[in-house]
Amino acid sequence: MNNTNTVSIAITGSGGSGAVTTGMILLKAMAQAGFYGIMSRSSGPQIRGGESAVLMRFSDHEVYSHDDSFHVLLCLDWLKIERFADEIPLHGKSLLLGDTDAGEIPGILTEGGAESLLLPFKKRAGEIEGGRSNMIGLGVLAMLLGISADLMKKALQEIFGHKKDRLIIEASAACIEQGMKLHPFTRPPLTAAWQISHAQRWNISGNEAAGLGALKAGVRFVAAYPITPASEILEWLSPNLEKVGGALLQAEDELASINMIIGASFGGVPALTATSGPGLSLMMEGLGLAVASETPVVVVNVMRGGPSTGIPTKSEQADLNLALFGFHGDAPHIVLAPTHIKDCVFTVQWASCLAEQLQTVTIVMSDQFLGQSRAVVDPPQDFSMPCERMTPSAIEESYQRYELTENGISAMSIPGTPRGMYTADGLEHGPHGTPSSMAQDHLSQMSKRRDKLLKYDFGERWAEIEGAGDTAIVTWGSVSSVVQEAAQRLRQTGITIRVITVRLLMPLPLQAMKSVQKDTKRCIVVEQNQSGQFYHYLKGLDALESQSSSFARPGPLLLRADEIVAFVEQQVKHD
Amino acid sequence: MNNTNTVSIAITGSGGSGAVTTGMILLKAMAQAGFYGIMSRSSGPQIRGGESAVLMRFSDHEVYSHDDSFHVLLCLDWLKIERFADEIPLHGKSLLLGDTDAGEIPGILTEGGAESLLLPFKKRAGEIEGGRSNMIGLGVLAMLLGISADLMKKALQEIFGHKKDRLIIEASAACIEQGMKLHPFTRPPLTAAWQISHAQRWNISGNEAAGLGALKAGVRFVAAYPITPASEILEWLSPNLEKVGGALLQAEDELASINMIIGASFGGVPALTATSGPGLSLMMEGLGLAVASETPVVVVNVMRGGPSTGIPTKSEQADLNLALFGFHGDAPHIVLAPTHIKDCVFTVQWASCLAEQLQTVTIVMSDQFLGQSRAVVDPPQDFSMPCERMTPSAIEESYQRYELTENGISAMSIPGTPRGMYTADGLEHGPHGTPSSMAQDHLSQMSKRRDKLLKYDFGERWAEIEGAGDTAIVTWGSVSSVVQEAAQRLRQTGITIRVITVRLLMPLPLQAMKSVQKDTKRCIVVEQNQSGQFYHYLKGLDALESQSSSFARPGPLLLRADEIVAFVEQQVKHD
Amino acid sequence: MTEIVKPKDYKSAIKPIWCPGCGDFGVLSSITRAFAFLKLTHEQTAVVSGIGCSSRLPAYLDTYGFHGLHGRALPVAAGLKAARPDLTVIAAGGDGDGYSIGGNHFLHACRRNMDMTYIVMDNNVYGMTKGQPSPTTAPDWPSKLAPHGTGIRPFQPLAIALSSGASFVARGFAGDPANLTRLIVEAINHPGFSFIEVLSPCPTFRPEQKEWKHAVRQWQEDPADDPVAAAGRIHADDGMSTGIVYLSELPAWQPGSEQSTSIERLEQAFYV
Amino acid sequence: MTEIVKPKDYKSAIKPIWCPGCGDFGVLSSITRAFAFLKLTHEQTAVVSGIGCSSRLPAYLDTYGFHGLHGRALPVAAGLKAARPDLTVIAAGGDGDGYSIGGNHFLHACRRNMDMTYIVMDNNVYGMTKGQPSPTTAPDWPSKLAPHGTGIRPFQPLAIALSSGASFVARGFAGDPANLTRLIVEAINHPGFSFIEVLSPCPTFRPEQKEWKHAVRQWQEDPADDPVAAAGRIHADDGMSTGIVYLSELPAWQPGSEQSTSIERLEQAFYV
Ligand SMILES: Cc1ncc(C[n+]2csc(CCOP(=O)(O)OP(=O)(O)O)c2C)c(N)n1
Ligand SMILES: Cc1ncc(C[n+]2csc(CCOP(=O)(O)OP(=O)(O)O)c2C)c(N)n1
Ligand code: SF4
Ligand code: SF4
Ligand SMILES: [Mg+2]
Ligand SMILES: [Mg+2]
Repeated sequence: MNNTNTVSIAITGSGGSGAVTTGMILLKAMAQAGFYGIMSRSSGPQIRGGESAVLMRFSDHEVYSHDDSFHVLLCLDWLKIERFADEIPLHGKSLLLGDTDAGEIPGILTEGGAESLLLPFKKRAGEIEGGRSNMIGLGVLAMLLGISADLMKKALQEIFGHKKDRLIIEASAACIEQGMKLHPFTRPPLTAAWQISHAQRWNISGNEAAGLGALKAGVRFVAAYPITPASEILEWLSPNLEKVGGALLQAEDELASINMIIGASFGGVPALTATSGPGLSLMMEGLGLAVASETPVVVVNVMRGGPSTGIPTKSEQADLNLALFGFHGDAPHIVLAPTHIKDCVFTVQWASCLAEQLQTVTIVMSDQFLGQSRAVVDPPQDFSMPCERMTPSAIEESYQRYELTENGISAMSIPGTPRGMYTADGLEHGPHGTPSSMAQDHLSQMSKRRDKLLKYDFGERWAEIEGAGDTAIVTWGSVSSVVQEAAQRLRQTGITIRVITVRLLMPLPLQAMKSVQKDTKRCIVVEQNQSGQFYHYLKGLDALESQSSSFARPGPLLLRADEIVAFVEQQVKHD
Repeated sequence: MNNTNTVSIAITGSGGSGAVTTGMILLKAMAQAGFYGIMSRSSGPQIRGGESAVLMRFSDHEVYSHDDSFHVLLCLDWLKIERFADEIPLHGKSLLLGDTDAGEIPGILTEGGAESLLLPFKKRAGEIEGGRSNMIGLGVLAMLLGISADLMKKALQEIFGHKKDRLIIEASAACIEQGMKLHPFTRPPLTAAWQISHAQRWNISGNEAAGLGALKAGVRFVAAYPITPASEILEWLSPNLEKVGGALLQAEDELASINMIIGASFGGVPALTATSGPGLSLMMEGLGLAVASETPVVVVNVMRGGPSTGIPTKSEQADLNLALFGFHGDAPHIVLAPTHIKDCVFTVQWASCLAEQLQTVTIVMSDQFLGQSRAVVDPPQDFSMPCERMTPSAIEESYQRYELTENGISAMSIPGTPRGMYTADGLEHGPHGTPSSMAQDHLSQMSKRRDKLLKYDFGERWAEIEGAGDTAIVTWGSVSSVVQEAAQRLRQTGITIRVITVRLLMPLPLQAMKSVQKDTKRCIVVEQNQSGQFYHYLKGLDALESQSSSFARPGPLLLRADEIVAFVEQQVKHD
Repeated sequence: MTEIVKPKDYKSAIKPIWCPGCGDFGVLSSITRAFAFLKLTHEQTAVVSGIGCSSRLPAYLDTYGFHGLHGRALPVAAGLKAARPDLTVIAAGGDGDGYSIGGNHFLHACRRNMDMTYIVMDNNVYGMTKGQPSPTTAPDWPSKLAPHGTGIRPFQPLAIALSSGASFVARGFAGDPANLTRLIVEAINHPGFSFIEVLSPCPTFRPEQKEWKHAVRQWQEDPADDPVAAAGRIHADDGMSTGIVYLSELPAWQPGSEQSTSIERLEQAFYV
Repeated sequence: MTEIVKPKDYKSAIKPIWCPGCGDFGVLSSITRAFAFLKLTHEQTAVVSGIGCSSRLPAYLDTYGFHGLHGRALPVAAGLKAARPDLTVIAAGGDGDGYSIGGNHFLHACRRNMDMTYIVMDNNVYGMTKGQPSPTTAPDWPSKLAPHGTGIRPFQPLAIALSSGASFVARGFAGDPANLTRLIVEAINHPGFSFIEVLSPCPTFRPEQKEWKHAVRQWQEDPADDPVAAAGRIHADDGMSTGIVYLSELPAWQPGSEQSTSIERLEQAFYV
């Protein structure tokens, strides 16, 4: 993660002010200008018509995290702006853009010394038929960023293309032009020194990426129950599954959805569901059944603020304990976490392939930030990986579904296979699947289910290792991009850092984990939750070699690089 | 735990042979003779009519665990005896009693060199009208144990008392007398050297004890869904709650039962549910709501073999991970484990009082062995403890249900209280209960919910500490009695041992835990599950001071003292 | 004492998050009117809900409230009523909450017939999660999750309440607060489980529901007390008739008992 | 090819754990007879169940089987059928499994009308957990958990199936395998969701059910195709009439589609 050449821009406005549309057009235009970027959204509790904010960061390379503060904040009005003040920190060099006619600038915005500039958005918009303030503001941003009016218009057209009303597009284009004229600066655009990419790029959210990863792995059945912030996975999958011959079924609840995918997978079709914390809680009994009956299934859990109903629209990494440990009985299974938005493609694909190969449960830990943010990125690499479920070749007299084998994996007969009939069971069973409460069967089947995971070679992609140094930062999931950014800054101050981003959280490859920490003296585990769930998990496994500490704090605010930098500096000083 | 002066007796028989009744009469007679004992049951998969076994241990002091092997095994027939061979180990000095007419003794029983003695049970029984083999066998056992015919008859009458048919009682008494005559030994009875207690004693199962503990704490509402092996808690509570003005409601499922007790507790009535693994899994979402809304509730989880439906009739301690970590989001709560059958009274009482005082969730980790075994014991001590929920005194203008207070506990207004109206919420909220997604509210309410537990003084009963020495054995729940027995044997071999039986598993009093390990060099964590759940939890908390190791193995067989002795000896040798 | 009780006395200070024009505003005001009409004591009233736009309701009332889990309003309400029979207990929520994830509790609450009222604000959609089909959604309504519609016949709330044993079954319309208020009053007065399905438009995701106001009408007949007659009436209806369709005088069920002994007495049973 | 297919061909080698005299034996043998009559291909047939005595059934059949979780037979069956429309899918279980914990799935399975058969072995009790009341237990039946009876009216399986939209609703009796076999054959042949409530006595916990054999009779009328008529018939009945009470020709619902494009083509949409 290279944190030079980036610019952070936020846009806020009350209900109906069009902040989100403004951001979408800008993202598109920046992408077409040859840049990269991410865009996240934040809004108040209202379903529609409430205030909202768009947080964007642009660069000339892929960027997956937000900066500590914003260079530019465009406020379409000042209403409820306090709500976003925490999320959009400004500094002494920030530029605050507001409307001349919107009243006094709230003190909270200028406390940090941001330069403010009031421009007549509303007035200019009023001069154009169908004109709107946000488009005037967009014009100003276009100038600040150095985007041509043509590119802006093209983006506008693509975003509004589905709207029948040509007038809107024309009026908006006129507003943007007016806005560009309003721009008072003579300094060069913020992107002046950036390199322009001519490669074709994607604009994708983590939730869409997760859906794509599922299709790539061969998932052809999805049952799910809507829940924020996972629903977009389902909404992307529903029409697309259909086009590749699969199906999505909206279940009556999460108890149904998890059991439906178990049924489909038993039928031989790779199957997945997506949910968030409350839904995952409801699925745990079903997931235990999948583990015990050795039926492959995948759950993509898009975390939100917890506990309980919590904060559905904000990000947090606090469902890890549940995913790792939320089973009654010992239930060996797999937990993965994507490392950034685009990585959702790979990680979900891998999740499904692992589930199929190991005939078990894989839980993928995405979160609201990864899932609902969009990124403009280079197209993801196409990974091919072993993905086939082991099925019996020629079945002899007595087929043993749960046969004890060397690697713990036994051939799974798919309905339709002659002589392969068996009954899958969540009761403890013998090798044929017949229920058994005998010690020998329990011990051998328990060991089988554990050992098939322990004996499997998960390969190199269990973690991403970056850099070398005295200090190891161990992290996972969504926050890893900002950790990398912090590491880069720390390196500039002379602190040597290795960043270990763990993708395969369970079963943790303990040997490998130890060996990547070999030359480090100190280990800091960074995550976004209250209790340091990953930290304590790693401690419990004896996976942290050196002196270790935990940097954990809950949402709803995203972790910022400067918090991590400060913590690490303090730890290093303490030595 | 004193392991001298104990005798272990098992009785097995196929469906209808009356093994269980035989055991019940014997337990009663031994109790009335002034002894103590426990009795556990084991049976095949059939609901009725299948083979079953009764495992008993008698002593002249309280005894809560089974021995490594049995002194006497009375087989009413040999049918399906293989099923129980693992559970009823015999040794060279064991006595195997069988029926002369039952055919050949299965080799599996005599492998260990047990002395076998075939007697004409069936034949003698046939000579008495309405006579039955098991009662002949019981007579033999009475002689072996030195119980008088009168005491046997008294026990018989009390057990059969509800049966209308006087004939059965008379025939049985005649059989017992015949059996006593059959007994061929001249050696003194096994209890010859035992001290007789004249104190009044109780005959209670762990499940009954749990129910009693609930009533003592003031629990007056129970909603539950039947499940093995927790149902007896409900079956004991249903009629008894009624007598103290409470109620039990059989819910449609566990999702309903947990939410029902939340509703009742919101209404101001201390409430509890009981379940086992699959049910606990289904309750986790509801428990998260109770944590977030700060509504006191108690769940008694009677563990069985897992994962999934697992082995419903056998004991295992493998739901610990779920109880500790099975929440989405960070959800501070309390987890307790009773240390033996009688302790279920105290621990469940404490659980409910803690839930009330701290306005949170308490999960009590019992198991099939604790719950379904019966013990003859001295009556439990009567503990009084603070049990009151904090309610507002005089409510001023603006009542804040979730007020931020010094100790994290805020007064909970009970419906009916004027001016105390508020809406409890599982969404994150501000001090009034109004939903909020703001960072400040999330952070302060999260801290409140954590700190109220951390700041509370749980007192001395967080653990039972026994002995002192170089080696600490840390254990919890059901297996702690057998650990104590192992420790006693180890001490006899010169290994000094401290046994730390943790009752308050979460939040673990870390300081206290460290201080009780201060003078030990080595720490061994003993539990009955596959993955060493408690061990890893303690490691994760840095709660094990010295060099530590894990002795963990799954059910369905109970842990035996000799396994633990062997493990500890090996560890000690390794130093 | 002739204190004047006004609907607005039952409103809390919290401003609803609902979209402009949401039917739930009408339900809220009908509830406050009914409370005022019945002169309910604030602290003796509790409103319990699940999760959804509609389930936000309790916080907007100046009574006790519980905003619980998605689908679990009824069990919380049942536990509360079982423990506190002295309270007036009302459960409320949406069609997703009550008929999809909460369907089982709905069945069993009807059957149990505890003395409480259940108000479902049905907008044939999942509002809170932004527009997925609910059990009452027509099979041909296109949405992101079901681009060609679900193809599944809608859930029939009244018919199911009836066959599950509810003793008071009614339909109301959020846009007709006068009649809805009356229904709520009768439901609360009904000694047993009373169920009101309220057509409550979601202008945001189902703008076509703005037409409901032209389609609704009142059932002309008196409530049936014969379930088969009521079933016939429900079956013949297009889903737009409002009023009480079924009413039966069934004793309400309530667990609980008077204390008759002490714990010490119970302990006697354990002595050997 | 005139291979003779016998019921016992469909029995697996596993011996049932059921008590002597359990009604479930009769259901098992009726199922094997029906399979033989229909000449079902073993490997094209799957039987899915929950947890309970009755739910042990799949293992006793020589077909594919899934013995899942308490209450969740129907979703497993629905997922299987959705993914594998070529299979004959049957769900089976008990009254506790299907009407208590599984009630929500029952509602939605009826409504969804997928082409599968659901057989509930109703003994008005929780057999497996040793004798607690189930939703169909009479209100005055005393048990340990409810010493004076539950006091709650029994769940009406046929009425609820009907109001939930099942297209084939029947009642059978385990003690009358000939007729039960016929019902199962018709249910499997029915293109849509077919539901058979089977009175299946539990001699262990409900010995009085041995009398059922004297009480059951056949419905004399042909199956109704009008739900209101069927509701009337069910309501008028004492719960002991057997046969198909409702039958309607409704297209079965099945998700899924033909592949029309490649993943590479779908990816095009992500290009800026
Ligand atoms: C267990 C669980 N699953 C899913 C959700 C997400 N969720 C919140 S509200 C809702 C549906 C709301 O629909 P409805 O009950 O009809 O209420 P409306 O918003 O339409 O008033 C869903 C699916 C959740 N909160 N919890
Ligand atoms: C989640 C869950 N809750 C409870 C149980 C315990 N349980 C097993 S079978 C059963 C009831 C069985 O009754 P029914 O479905 O009528 O079947 P029957 O045994 O009478 O045939 C219950 C409550 C369980 N296995 N899982
Ligand atoms: S989304 Fe629909 S149901 Fe929700 S508040 Fe808006 S209008 Fe009402
Ligand atoms: S307990 Fe009842 S239902 Fe279960 S096997 Fe025995 S007779 Fe059948
Ligand atoms: Mg709705
Ligand atoms: Mg039953």
